[in-house]
Amino acid sequence: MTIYEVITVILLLVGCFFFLAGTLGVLRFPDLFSRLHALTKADNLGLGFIAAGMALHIASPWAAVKIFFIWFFTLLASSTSCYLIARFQREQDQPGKGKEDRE
Amino acid sequence: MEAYQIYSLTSAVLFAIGIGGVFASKHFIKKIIATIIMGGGVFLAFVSFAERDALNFADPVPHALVITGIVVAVASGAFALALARRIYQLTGEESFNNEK
Amino acid sequence: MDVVFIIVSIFLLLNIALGLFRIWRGPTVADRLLTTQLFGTTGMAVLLVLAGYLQELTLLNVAITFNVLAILLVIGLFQVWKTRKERSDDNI
Amino acid sequence: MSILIDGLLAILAIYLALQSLLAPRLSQSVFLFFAFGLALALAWVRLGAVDVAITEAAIAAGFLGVLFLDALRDFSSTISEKHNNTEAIQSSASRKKIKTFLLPRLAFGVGLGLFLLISLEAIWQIPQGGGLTAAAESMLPESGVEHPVTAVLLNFRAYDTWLEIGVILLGLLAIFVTGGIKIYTKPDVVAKDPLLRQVILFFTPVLFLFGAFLLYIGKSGPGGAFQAAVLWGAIGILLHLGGKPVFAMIPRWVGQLVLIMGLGFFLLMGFVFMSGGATLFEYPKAYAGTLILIVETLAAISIAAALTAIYANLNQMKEEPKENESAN
Repeated sequence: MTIYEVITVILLLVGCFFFLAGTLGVLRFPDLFSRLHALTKADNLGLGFIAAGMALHIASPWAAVKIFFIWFFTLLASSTSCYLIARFQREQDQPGKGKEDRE
Repeated sequence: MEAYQIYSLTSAVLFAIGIGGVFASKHFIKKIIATIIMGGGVFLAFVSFAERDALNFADPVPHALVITGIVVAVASGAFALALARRIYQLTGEESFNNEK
Repeated sequence: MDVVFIIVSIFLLLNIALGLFRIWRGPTVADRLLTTQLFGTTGMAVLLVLAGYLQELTLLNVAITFNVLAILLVIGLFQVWKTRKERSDDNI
Repeated sequence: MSILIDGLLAILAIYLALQSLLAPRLSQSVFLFFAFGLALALAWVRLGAVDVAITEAAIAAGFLGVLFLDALRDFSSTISEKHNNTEAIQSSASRKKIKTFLLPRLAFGVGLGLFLLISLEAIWQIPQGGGLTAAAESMLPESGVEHPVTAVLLNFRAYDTWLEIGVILLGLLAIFVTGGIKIYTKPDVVAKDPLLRQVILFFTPVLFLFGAFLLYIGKSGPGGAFQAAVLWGAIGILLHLGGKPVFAMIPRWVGQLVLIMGLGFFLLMGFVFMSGGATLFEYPKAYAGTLILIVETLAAISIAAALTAIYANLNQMKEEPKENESAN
């Protein structure tokens, strides 16, 4: 096992940890905004770590550029949708209280 | 058990789910989704047999057919959506109400 | 090395499966949307890991396609909400 | 060991399909359907069909997704299925009615189970035919491209691809007929939001470049005309949503020309070479690669235009009855 492989495995495990944290946050956090927080931050960080690990493993510059762009686009899309979801929820909550538990 | 066997069994289950959904669900959109799931089952069967018949590479003919099939599914799905929305606009119905 | 990749991808798929609870439970529409976001990010990670495992660089193109088109969904979503709000029908 | 991934993926796909049909609310079932598309794309990656995976990604994440989301604007939110059922049960006061309500349901379940068993059996017993891999492999050098799927799509079975473009156009025409041909008005909902405008500005060139990349890479690897077309179609949709409806801005005949360009050039080329003694869609070997690239580009532009037009037309649908009402 070379040093690169060790680093790859460590990066992957860290990424997995953040994904687990994100999922647990989505499942356990009490309200929408904290869930959004858990999801869009922890998961994207986890994806970043996994992307770094895979870029190291694949070890081709062209692939590394592509992987970086994958991460970057995911960041863009998920931050935009996070903003939209949060704003939507806030606008919904403003007019009256107690709408959160509507089923 | 090979990977393609798992997927070919899955394809049969998906097709059955789709066909059940077409008959059992009432809302138009769900019916459309059910047809697309049915199509997905068929495509999965094709691709899994392509994997079975692979030599140096997987059999390209089913792959090409599946790509064509997906396009056709998109066109028909879009048309079905247009019809459903038009019916909703004109009558306010969201499903076929034959019982009444 | 391969075992690590397999374990990681299984772990990520299990993450997706766990996230399904939230789609089911809700309680608000926004929660469900957010969970689809989770699927997207996790699916991307699975694709990356599989690309390394199978040594198939073309999988990166699949991931980029997903990514680039995700923005379309986001904007489509925005339009849905706007129209719903105009009709004062805030429950998607 | 890697069989575990496949098993998990299969269970996930089945579960998502089932849930997207059983979910009580429309939005739920649409979002679960997106997730189902993702699971299918992963399954195709596992089966080694990267072309199909890219197509599925483009369709599930992009075009069909946005069409379904757009349809969500129309229908009322709470799906009435559950509602209807309880109503039906309540209204049928007598037991007899409930019985007649249950019996077809039972028969349906049994029938579906039988059908599932039969199809499982049939799938399990499909004989090993060997497929066409060897044939495709032996003909590959003559096709002008290096990627077998592209060779099949655009050379060996070119008429399929030709008709595929035709089917998309047919779908567009059918949608025109359904909703009436409209002049594309300016939707300014998205354009007002500054963030979304920036996002659109950023993603338009990215989509174009990546589409062109996929188109070009189709010669030697997974990718090709249809995948590129969906990405370019996404540009049209984004512009439409951002307040710049493409079809309203160009002259009508240009739009129509763009729509039929792929189909027309494909057929024209087929006839030209047919007059030289070849069969339909048989290219001269020396130029096959270049010709395929040209055909693919034109086809991609046509399909992209058709997809944009489909979306734009469906997106306008909501507005029409209001005008009718005010006119009445």
